[in-house]
Formats: sequence, structure tokens, C-alpha cells
Amino acid sequence: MLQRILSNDQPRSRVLAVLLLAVFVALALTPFIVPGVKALNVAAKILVFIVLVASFDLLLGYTGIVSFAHTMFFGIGAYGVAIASTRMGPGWSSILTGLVVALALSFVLALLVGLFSLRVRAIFFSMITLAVAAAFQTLASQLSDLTGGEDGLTFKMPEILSPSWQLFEEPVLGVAIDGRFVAYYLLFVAALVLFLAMLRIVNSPFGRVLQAIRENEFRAEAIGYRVVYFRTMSSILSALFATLAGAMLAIWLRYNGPDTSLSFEIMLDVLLIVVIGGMGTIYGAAIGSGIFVVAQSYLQDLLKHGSDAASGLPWLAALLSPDRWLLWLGLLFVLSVYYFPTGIVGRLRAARSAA
Amino acid sequence: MNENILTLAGVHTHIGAYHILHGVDLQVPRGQLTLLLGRNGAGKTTTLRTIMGLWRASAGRIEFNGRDITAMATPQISQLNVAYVPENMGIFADLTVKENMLLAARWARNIGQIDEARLQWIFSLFPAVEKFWNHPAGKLSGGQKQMLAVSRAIIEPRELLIVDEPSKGLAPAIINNMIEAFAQLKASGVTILLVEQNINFAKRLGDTVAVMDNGRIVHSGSMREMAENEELQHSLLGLAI
Amino acid sequence: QAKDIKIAHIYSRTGPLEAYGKQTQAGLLLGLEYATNGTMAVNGRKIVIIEKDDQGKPDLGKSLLAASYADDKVDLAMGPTSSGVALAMLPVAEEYKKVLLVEPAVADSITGEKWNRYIFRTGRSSSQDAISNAVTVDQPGTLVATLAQDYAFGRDGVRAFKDALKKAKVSHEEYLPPTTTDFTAGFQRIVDNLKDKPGRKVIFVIWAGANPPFAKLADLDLKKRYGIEVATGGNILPAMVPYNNFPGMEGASYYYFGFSKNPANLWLVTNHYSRFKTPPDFFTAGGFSAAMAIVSALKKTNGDTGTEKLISAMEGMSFETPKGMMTFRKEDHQAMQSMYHFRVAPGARPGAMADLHLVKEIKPNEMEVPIRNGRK
Amino acid sequence: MNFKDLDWKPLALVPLLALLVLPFIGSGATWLTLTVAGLAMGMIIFIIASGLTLVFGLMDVLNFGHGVFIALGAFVATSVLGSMGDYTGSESLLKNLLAVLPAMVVAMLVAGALGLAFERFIVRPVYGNHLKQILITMGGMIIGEELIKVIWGPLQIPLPLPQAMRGSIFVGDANIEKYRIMAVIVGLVVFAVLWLVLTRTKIGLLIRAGVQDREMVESLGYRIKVLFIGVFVVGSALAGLGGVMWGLYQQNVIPQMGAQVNVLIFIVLIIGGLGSTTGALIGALLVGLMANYTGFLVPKAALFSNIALMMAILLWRPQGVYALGK
Amino acid sequence: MLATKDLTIRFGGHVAVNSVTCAFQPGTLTAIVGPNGAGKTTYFNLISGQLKASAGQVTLDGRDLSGLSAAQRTRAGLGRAFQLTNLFPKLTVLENVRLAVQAARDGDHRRGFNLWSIWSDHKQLLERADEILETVALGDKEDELVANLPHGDQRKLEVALLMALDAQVFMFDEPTAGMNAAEAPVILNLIRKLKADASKTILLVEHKMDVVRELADRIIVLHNGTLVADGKPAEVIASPIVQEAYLGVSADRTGEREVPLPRPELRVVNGSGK
Ligand SMILES: Nc1ncnc2c1ncn2[C@@H]1O[C@H](COP(=O)(O)OP(=O)(O)OP(=O)(O)O)[C@@H](O)[C@H]1O
Ligand SMILES: Nc1ncnc2c1ncn2[C@@H]1O[C@H](COP(=O)(O)OP(=O)(O)OP(=O)(O)O)[C@@H](O)[C@H]1O
Ligand SMILES: [Mg+2]
Ligand SMILES: [Mg+2]
Repeated sequence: MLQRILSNDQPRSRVLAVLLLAVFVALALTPFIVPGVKALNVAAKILVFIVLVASFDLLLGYTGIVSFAHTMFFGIGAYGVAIASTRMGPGWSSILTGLVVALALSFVLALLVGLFSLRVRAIFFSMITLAVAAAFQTLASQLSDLTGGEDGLTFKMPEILSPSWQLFEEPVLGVAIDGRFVAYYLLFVAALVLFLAMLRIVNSPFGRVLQAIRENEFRAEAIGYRVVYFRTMSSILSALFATLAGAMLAIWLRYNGPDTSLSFEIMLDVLLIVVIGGMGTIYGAAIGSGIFVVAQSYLQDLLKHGSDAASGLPWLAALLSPDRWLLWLGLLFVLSVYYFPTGIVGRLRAARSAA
Repeated sequence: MNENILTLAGVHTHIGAYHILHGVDLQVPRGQLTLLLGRNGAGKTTTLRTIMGLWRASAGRIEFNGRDITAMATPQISQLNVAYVPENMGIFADLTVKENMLLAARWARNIGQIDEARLQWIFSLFPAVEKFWNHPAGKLSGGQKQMLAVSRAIIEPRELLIVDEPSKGLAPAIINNMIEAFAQLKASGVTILLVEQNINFAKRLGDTVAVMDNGRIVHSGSMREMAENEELQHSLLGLAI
Repeated sequence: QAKDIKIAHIYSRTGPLEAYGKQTQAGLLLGLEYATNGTMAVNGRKIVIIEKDDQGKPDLGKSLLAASYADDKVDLAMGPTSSGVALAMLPVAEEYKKVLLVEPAVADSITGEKWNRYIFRTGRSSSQDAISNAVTVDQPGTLVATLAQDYAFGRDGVRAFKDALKKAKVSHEEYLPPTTTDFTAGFQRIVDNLKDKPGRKVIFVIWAGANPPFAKLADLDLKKRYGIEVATGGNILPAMVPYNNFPGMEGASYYYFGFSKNPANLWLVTNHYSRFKTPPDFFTAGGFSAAMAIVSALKKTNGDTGTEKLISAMEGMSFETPKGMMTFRKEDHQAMQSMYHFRVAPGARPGAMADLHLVKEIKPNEMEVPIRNGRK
Repeated sequence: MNFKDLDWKPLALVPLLALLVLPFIGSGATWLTLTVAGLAMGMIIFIIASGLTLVFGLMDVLNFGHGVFIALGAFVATSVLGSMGDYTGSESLLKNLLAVLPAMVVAMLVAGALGLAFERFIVRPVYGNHLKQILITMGGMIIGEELIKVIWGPLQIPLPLPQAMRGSIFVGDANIEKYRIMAVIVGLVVFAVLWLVLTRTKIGLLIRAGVQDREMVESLGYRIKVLFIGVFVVGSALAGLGGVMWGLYQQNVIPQMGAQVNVLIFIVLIIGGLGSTTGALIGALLVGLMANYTGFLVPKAALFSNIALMMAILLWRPQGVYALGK
Repeated sequence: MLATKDLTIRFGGHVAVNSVTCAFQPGTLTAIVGPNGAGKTTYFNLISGQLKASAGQVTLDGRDLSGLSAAQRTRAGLGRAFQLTNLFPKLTVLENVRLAVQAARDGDHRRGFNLWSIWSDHKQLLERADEILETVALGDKEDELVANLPHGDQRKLEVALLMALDAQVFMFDEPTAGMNAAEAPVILNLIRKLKADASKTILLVEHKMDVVRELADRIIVLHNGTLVADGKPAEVIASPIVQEAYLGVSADRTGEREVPLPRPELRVVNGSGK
């Protein structure tokens, strides 16, 4: 049964299995085990990132396409919900409408981008997507009547997802069963279902062909697979999943703006998580997102302790200053390439096969 | 001077976690053509790459002209006057044939500085090299690439020539030319270490033979001895030559 | 021992506006020190500042504010640096029913259509900026061409500026991409529009960010060639260095350390010099003012931090700042304040620090700042 | 190369574009101003992109950290020029140059030295792997930018042009900034040197070969490692030079300035075709002109002019205007 | 029946395959020989669709394949192995073959839409892949990464992929190049077995004349892109053009090769040579 749910793609490493289970349990119980708004926000962000990163892994890890336009689809999903909720007022029908329109738009754009990718060589394609993503972000801030421009959109969700909604007057197990609580579990279920769906896709014959194309496009074509078709399908699928992740983000934040869902920074975070987690494993998305988002969210706090402790050494304190958190993030980029060339998942699996 | 230009003593090579060479002992006599034989996967290519410093020997010692080159970097080894034709030919596909040749001529800054006579000699051996002089090397046919790979190795005089399966994909006429080329080179004092599967080719050229299996040299001796002893052939190579 | 008064200050410690945010924080601390006479306490309750870094990201600002109210249990919050972050934060104050003192985000809509009753602002609004700037060029017979960045901030600024002009006429609006580095085309369009027209001709520049067009404008020598002048608003000191290319240029500014002579400002300038070796800047003054507003309000409530108490204390409250007296207008909680009409010193040297002379202090009652939150 | 082989079409693009827009602009003086400014801007862009033609174009290293060297060059220039107030403030061009030239040299040295460390610790482990290059150089970029903030502070720093380089030359109604003339001269020098080195020596060939098959180049006896370090250092130094030019052009510098031009210079290289200096020059000139023309004719479109240009060029030649090999 | 009509391709001015008209019957093995660069591989590329012909047609059982892509031609029944090894290097040996088996299936399988029945089918695919690997004597290397295989084994795998495609036409491009004389028979035996199946058309490019002599039912000779000879092996091999241009045994051969290595003794640069 479990095997079926996991699409026959077992973790293949005991440590990995334990880690995955830990991420799963932690996310499932966050509202009960870690109190506070911040923790819940971090957990929700992890859920969104799991879906987003896994969708990117489909493209990068399995198909070997390096695209920087992935946040574009993420943004489309977020804007879809945001714009619909702003224009039509809060409600499930707005969310649904926004989602459908966003999915349709993503589909068309992914198709176009996917087709263009066949004309130019891979590295050029990456650079083009970089430019396209930048252009799309500019466009989003230019169309301020629709998107709220740089300032973005703040909007409301259906009653049951709003903080003001309360099921019981009294907290249950010390947790208030309010709109945030409901929204969190909505996200949790969505993330779980989408994650398993992607796991299924990559383990299907379709996914295997993607891997083949990644390895040797020419030969894949020669044994009878139409590379155009598979590439485009993979672009579209990954775009659609990213769009869904965007919608999850908007539902959770009740806010969206160009910085929040379209920025290059998010794209980099996603890239980094894929690599830290392990490319072409999908599981890497879960582990990587968990570790990275937690690290990123608490890095400044951690540095504060560090720089306080190092206050005797001014230069060290300056480097450890929370204001220089990016420095340490940058270092993380570098070190992850050094020490996790195959990602955490790859590492753990290799450790097992060597043992 | 030492009579073996190249000696390997107890060379072990690991590739990642795999232990490929298990103590190779090999002597390459100066001025002769030494043939390295063995089945697929025996470790011939790995031996050549280890000599060239492309894999590091994890144990053992490699000497060239009496000098320890075990830990030397590839360019240094090459600069000791060694030429190498790798198994995969190592053609620079984006460069033209001419540019490929120019790079192989280490001391020439432009084509004009390459020894004209030597170039003509190569053209006569491998007409395709001349014919496709200004074409991107990646567009050559399989056999033409092989010719280019060998041409690069002989564009300048070298003391030791290490060649990994040069005859694969070549038409019989060209193989004849190549045999002749190696013969001429040998006559000029060049030492050649050759891995070859084409037994006819091998038979016509070899002075000494070493046979590898499972990362070890299991036999070495003169070509004549091998050619005369059918039993030996069967036991080592699984066939008669 | 009374409970501490906890105040969250959420601002850009890092990110593109890092430099601004740090000024605010420095000003806030100085201001608290000044307003409490160095005790850092009101009515025996110690004031504790909890700093948070929004990195200039609206979503992050939003969750930091929520966490401050809910997890850190702060009594009120202050910030942020960027308008986008501020707009995302506004509903959170309403959800948690706690005061948010906005400083220095400028967007009109913060005290306009996006406003709610928990929002106060000590910082100036875009309108206040625009109106005071309009005063400096608004003469009959003057033709104005505006030059602004092509995004919400630029377009809003131009709109407010145009609304505020009574006598002068706008003959051309030029919007350039926010990241423009080559201004040739934009200048050319403006010059083509203005050069053959009669009367006084002014290019009014609204430009935020790192690459202002002043040096390039100066290279064109427009005054000599076509009699075209340049005018613009104030900015932080390093950003005003290029103003020196235009000795005699006029405009209006939110703050310049030499302009006001009240005790608060004198204290601020002196102490800032002695501690940081530089004069206080734009956002330092802002942070300082916010601190004084907070302390005044707490004094009024006798240290009671109940939200409703604070709101009723602050509505209509007047308080001292380095810029003189400010008053939170009842309707939209915007602090009414003076602005300064300045002129670049005639002998200003390119490359040196900005050297501004005060032409006139524009008092709050000389500016008709519209109320835009529909609460008349 | 004989004339028949010369691929002249890309060379014609620049004048073609300029002539094409003339009727739309109408006024000759305006057209002249826009065109000269655009070409000069193209030259400045070429200078900042020139380092990347080596690092990305030839060595195939997708160096997202290239911008850091540009920013570093500019910041070094603020320090050097800041200490030479006498020279920069002088009305004499010679004295100004005596300040700017050392600034350029020091900026190139510092950027080159950083390039050496960058090659060793950031780039070397990832030759041949674009994805990892993106990640690790991005990390390098972030670190570099933060270190600049640690050293020079997060504030913008003014970098005023020396006195004699300010202002414009007026030709009738058209105007040409003096600084742009200087940029053209520097740009031409950089171009000439690069072009000569890459076409008259084996270095260009060796790098290209090394990218395709590093082992083979080593087997031929070349110390590719040293060569790659050298080229990377030169590329970084050129970026430092570009930073000085760019900083002086903007007259102020911020730590993010490198990141801001990153996409632009990648676009220039893609238009030009990887590895071709001439291509990069054409790409830079086209970008410079296009920005001015669209900025004048349809300002809204200026935001997207680079991308549109790149797409159009790639539809015409998917490898860029001049592609080496492939 | 596979046939080409006036098949031509030009690269710039160079005509690599020049108006080749030829038909290949099921149940026969046709060897294609010719000097290096004669156009043999290019001819294969034109048939299998890797290259688009400048002129002429390829037909299979009367159906014109000219407009089809390489993938479509493979599905129409043209199987092709490559001269230069061309595999999926980072996948295992087994996975390589399994992909080919999967490609040979119809419908959803090939398009990969089958998300739900992956286990039972997977097993079938794997079993078939296993079988094929046994026939090329790679059964014991199933789990190795292809990148780590020695050259000879990669050649075997190349052939295994072709077998897995279950095609109607088999095109082998020097299948035994670089293979040990003791191991080559594995491949040759496979080809022999295929030959026994009268419904298969086999094309073989090979430079080893002993192999050609033994296996071929018919030989065609390409020279400078042109079909210059076609017939029974013995006749063709004996023909002057093959003897001269290909085997290089003509009388005037020595005349052509007059340039000896120029004064070799003087030219060996010593040591690190400067
Ligand atoms: N990069 C590598 N990683 C792991 N194992 C390798 C690698 N390269 C070669 N091997 C293994 O090393 C062994 C020897 O290979 P090598 O290429 O030296 O054989 P060979 O004698 O040259 O064979 P062939 O005649 O087929 O070329 C083989 O078993 C091969 O699987
Ligand atoms: N894409 C291409 N562009 C230009 N020329 C090409 C291209 N492909 C092949 N050629 C040329 O066409 C000719 C035929 O090449 P082909 O590979 O068909 O030869 P071949 O008969 O298979 O030779 P070999 O026996 O060496 O494999 C060669 O001269 C080659 O240089
Ligand atoms: Mg080998
Ligand atoms: Mg061939």
C-alpha cells in the first residue's frame, strides 16, 4: 500500500526514510507542537516550497532543462488568486476562477516557452528564460491597475480561511481552531496530494523517458521518442504545478506582489533547494525545502546570537551581523555545490549502496 | 641509456570506488613497437591513461627515460615528448581540422611554422585530412576522425607514441597506410605503445607483446614467440592469430 | 517593577533600502533618548525596541508584524521603510487590533484608501511632498515638464504634483524605466517639447533610487542653451551630491539638518555629529519624530498601552519633532508637518556634500493636503 | 580570412538600424544626438561585457558573479579618485587622466586578484557544468556584494567625473557628452587588444579546445589549468575596468550595480554569439542604439527593447550573429 | 521492402550522398562498404531520418517516409545502431535497454501517459530487457552505469538497444569496431540469428572484409557518395574499384605514396625539447 502511494519509488536509504518521515510528521503537527505565528508561517512556506521545488525538479532534474522562468508560473498562480479575489471579492468561486484562468495562462506560456526551447541551444535557452522572467516581472509591475504594481495586492479569503473565523471559542489542545488553522491544513493536504502526484509522474514510463532525454536527446529520438512532445509536456506539467504552488502561496499570505512571487531571488532559492535536496529525486524537494526554509527563516536570529557571542572580536562580529545574513546564504550556495554535488538524497543513497 | 624507455612497476589504479589496475608491470623497449592486447575491459585503456597522468596511480611507479613520472601532471608528461591518441579520439569538434592540427603542433604559432614536408607526408597517408582542412572536425566521418586523431599525434616528432585502437573504423586501404606510417616512425627511432584489437594490424607491426587480463599483465614476450605458439594464443587471447 | 513597553520596529535592515532603514533605527533610538531624557522609560515602564528585518519584502513584513503582535506581544509597532511592505502590513494591524505607526513609507494610500483606524503616520505622504514641491515652481506663465520613473511611485508623484499646481502649466510628462541609465532619449523628448516655447521653463524631476539624472542633465547645459531650469525634491544626503551640478536649483524637502533651529533638532544634530561624525539625514529625523510621537502618546495615557487608549490619545495629538510641531490629523492620522523650500547654494561644487540654503519653511497650514480615506 | 568568406551581414546591422529609424525620428539633430549617444553607450556596454566574452563566451563559464567584479572596480575607483581630489578637480584634462588612469589600473589589479581567488575557490570545481556554475557563482556574487557592503558600507557613494570630462560638445542642436567620446576610445582599445590576441595567437583556440575536451588539451602538452586561470583573471580585470567606466558614467556607485547589469551583458553576448569579440561589439552597439531609439519613439517599449532585440536576432541566427564552431 | 530513390544530400558544395537508388529485400543482409568518408553513415542517417535529404525519397513497403522525423521512422520499423557509441551514459545498462523496449510498445506506453498500471507493465518491460541483455552477454552488468563500461561492452549495448526495438529493418554501423576478436562473435552470432528470420532486412556497414565476406548476401559499394558497385560478395570484392579505392592494393599505390617521413633521425626532439 505504502509502496503504491509512493509510486514504487522508495527512499532507498534508512536515514532518508527517517528524514522524510520527520518532515512529514513535523509539518502535519506544526500547529500542535510549535506555538506561534512565526512557526506556522514558516511551516506554510515549506509546504508551498515543496510543491514549487518538486515542480522545478520535474523540469530540471528529470528533463534537464534549466529555466529561470519558473517563478513566472508561480507568480501567475499567485496573481490569479490575488486578482480574482480582489476583483470578485473573497470567496471560493474567486479562488477557483483565479486558479483556472492562471492555469490556462500558464499552459499557453509554457507551451510557447517549451517550443522556443527547441530552437536554440540549452544555455541560450536558460539565458532567454532569465530575460523573459525579468520582462514578466516588469510587466507585472507595469500593469498596476490589474496587479497593484510594485505595491502588490492585499485581499481577503473566504470566511473560513480568515483569522477572524473561529470554530470553537476555546482552544483545543492549546491550539485555536481558527481560519489560519483551517488554511494551514488546506495547504498541507494540497501539498501532500500534489507531491505524490509528481512522484507518480516521474516514476511512470513518461518520467523515465524524460530522464532518457536528459541523458541523450539525440538517442532518445532515435529509439522512437518524440523529444519535442516530451519536452513540451514536461514544461507544461511543471508550469501547472508551479501555478498551483503560487495559488497556495496567495491563499496563505492573502497578499501578492512582484517581489513575493516573481523575484529572481525566489528562483535562486528554488534552484538551491533542488541542488541541496538532490536533483532528479523529487524527495529532495521535501528535504531541501524543509532544511532551507527553516535555515533561511531563522538564520538572522542565529547570526544575532553569533555576533553577540563574538562581540569581543569586532571583525568577526561584523561578519556575523544579522545584516550580513546574505553573506552566509551565499556561502551556503558555494558549500552546497562543494559538499552535496548529488544533493542530500543522492548522498544518503550513495552511502547506503557503498555500505 | 636505459633500454626500456618506459617501465611500469606494480601500478594500481582506482577509479572512484573501483579498483581497476591490480599491479601492472610493463616494459616498453626503446625504438620498438610494443603491443598491448587483452579482452574488453581488461584495463588496457586504463593503463594508457594512467601513464599519461589522466588517472592517478594509487600505488606503484612509472618511469619514463629513467624519470619518475608517476605523480606528474599530464601536460608535463606530454612535454617530455610523448604523444597520445585516446580511445575516444579526443577530436575538438568545434574546431576545424586545421585548428586541430595547429594545436597538436605545440611549437608552431601558426600553420606556416609547421614542418611542410611532414605535413605533406601526413596528407599522403591520410588524404581526408588535407581534403577537409578547413572543415569543422565534428563533421568528419568516423574513420576520418580517427585519421585526424593519429595525424595530430605525429605532426611533430615525439619520442614515445601511445595509441589506443587507432584502426577502428578505418578502411583497409587506410589501415595499410597507417601500418606503413608506424613502420616509418619506428624506423626513425620512435617508440610506440599500441593497444589494438585488429590482429592483422597487430601482427604486422608488433615487436613485443603484453597481454592484459583483469587489470594485470598476464603475459609478455616477443611477437615472434607469440605468433609461433598457437597454444599460447588460445590460452591468452581465445583465438588463433 | 512595571511591565516593559514593547515596541516592534520592522524595517529594511537589509535589502535595497538598507541605508534608509538604518537611519530610521538610529533616529528612533536617539529620539527615545531625547524624549525620555535618557531614561528610556515612561511612567516607570521601560521601553523595549524589538528590531525586525523585513528585507524589503512585503510578505515577510506582513508575517513579521503578525509575529510581533502575536508571539512577541508588542504593544505597538513601527515601520516599515518601503511602501509596498507597509501596504501589506496594514490589514495585520487591523486583525490584531494594535497600533502601527508608519515611518517612513510614503505612499498616499497608506493614509488613503488602504487606511484603517490603527494606522498612524509620522512620515510625510507623497501628497505632502508633491504639494510643497509645487509651491516652489508654481508661478504664472511657468511651463513644467516632469521627469519620473515609470512605476506607481513615479506616476503617483506626478499626479499629486499636477494636482497641487495652481498657476503653472504642465506641458509634458516623461516616464522612464525605473532602472534607466541612459537618459539621452528621455531628455531629447523633453527638450524637443520645451525648447521653442515661451516663458519660464522648468524640468521637475521625481526620481528615487541610485541613478538620478542630474549629472547628465547638467551636461546638457539647458539653462544656457534653451533657458530651461531644473527643479526637484529633497533626498538623503549622498543622493543630493549631484544637485551641486545646479547651483541655485530650487525644490522642497522633508528635512535638511541645517534648516530648523528648535531644541530637538539642535540636540539631534549635535548628538548625531558627536556619535556618528556625520549630520543627521532624512530618515534619521523621521525615526526621531516617530520616537517623539510614541513617547508623547504614552505620556498622555500615563504609560497605558491599551490600543483604544492610544488611539484616542494620538488622534489630534500635537507633538514636538526636529521639524517643529506635528499634529496627527483626526481624519486620517497623517501627521501634518512643515516642509522646506530650499535652494542649492550658489557656490556648490560638484562632488562635494550637498549644500542647501533655506528659502522658506512651508507651514502645515500653507498646504492643503487632501484627505483620501473617505473619512471626512 | 579572405573577403569572400567574410560574413558581412551582421556588420551591416548597425548602420542599417540607424538609417531605418531616421525617417521616424524626423529631426536630423535629434537623430544625430541619439545615434552618437547610442553608439557610445554601446561602447561602454561593450567594455563592461568584454570580460564576459572571455569568461562566458570562450571559457563557457556561466559566471553570474561577473557583476561583482564590475562593482568592485567601481568601488575601487571611488577610493582611488577620492584620494586624488587635486587631480580630479583640476580643469586640465591631462591631470584628470593622471587620476583616472591609475584608478583604472588599480581597479583592474584588484579585480584581477579577486578573480584569481574566485577561479580557485568558486569556479574550478564546476568547469563544464552549467547548472553548478549558476549556483556557485551566484553564491560568489552574493558573498562579493556583501563583502563590498562590509568594506564600503551599504550606502551609495558618489563618483563624480573629473572636471574636464564633464559637459558636452554641441554640434548645432545636437550634443555629444565628452565622457562618451572617451568611452569610445577606451572601448576601441579594448576591442583591438582582444581581437588581436584572440585571432593572432593560439590562446583563443586553446581555450575553446579546452572547454570541449580538457584532457585532450593536457595530453597535447598545454597547461590548461594555468591558461584558464590566466584568462579568468584577465576577464575579471576587464570587468574591473568596465566598472570604472560604468561608475564614472553613472557618477555614483552602489553595491548592487554589478547585479543590475548582469542580465544586460548576458544579452549582449548572446546576440553576439559566444566567443566572438566582434559579435559582442555588434551586440553592444545594437543594444545601445535600440535603447535610445525606442526610448525616444515608444518609451513604454524601451523596457522590453533588449529582449525583443535578442529574440529577433536568435530567430534569425539561433547561435547569435557570429558563432564560433557548432 | 526498404528502398531509396535518387537519395541525395549536400553539405555546402560537398555532395556526401549522390543520387543513390537501391532496394533492400527482407531476408537478405546487405553489406555497405566504401572508403572512409564515402557516405555510408550519411546514407544511414538519411534513411533513418537523422538528416533531411536534399533530394530523393526513402520508402518502406511502398510507404514514403521522407516527411517523417527520426522518431516516426523508428516507429515505422527502422532500427538503427550508431557508429560512434551513443547511449544514455548516466543510466544503468538495464534501464537503457528497458527504454528501448518501452519505445517499441504502442500507444500510451510510448507516450508515457500510463500513470496507473506501472508495476505490472514495468515488470514485463524489465523481463524483456533482461532477455535481450543475456543475448549480448551483458547479463551480469545490468546494474552498472553505462558511463563506466569499457568500450567493447558499450558496443554490445548499442546492439542490444537495436534488438530491443524489434524493428523490421536493422541498420548496423560497424557493430564490432573496437571489439576484441574473441568477443566480436557474440555480436556476429546475433546478426546471424537475425538473418535467419526471413522477414528482417539487414544493412551492415563494416570495414572488416572477413566479416563482410562471411555474412553478406550482397554488397554495395559507395565511393564519394555514389553507388559504384552492387552484387554478390565475391564479384564485388574482386572488382577493380574495390581493390583499388577501398582495399588499396592497386599497382600504382606505391606511386601515390611517395612521400616518406622526412629525415626522421634529425627530427626527434629530445627531452622536454625547447
Ligand atoms: N570511469 C570509470 N568508472 C568506473 N569504472 C571504469 C571507468 N572506466 C573504466 N572502468 C572500468 O575499468 C575496467 C577497465 O576498462 P578499460 O577501458 O581500461 O578496458 P579496455 O581493456 O580498454 O577495454 P576495451 O578493449 O573495451 O577498450 C572496465 O571493467 C571498466 O568497466
Ligand atoms: N553534417 C555534415 N556536414 C558536413 N559534412 C558532413 C556532414 N556529415 C558528413 N559529412 C561529410 O560527408 C562525408 C561522408 O561521411 P560519412 O560519415 O557518411 O562517411 P562514412 O562512409 O560513414 O565513413 P567512415 O567509414 O569513416 O565512417 C564525409 O566526407 C564527411 O566529412
Ligand atoms: Mg579500451
Ligand atoms: Mg561511418
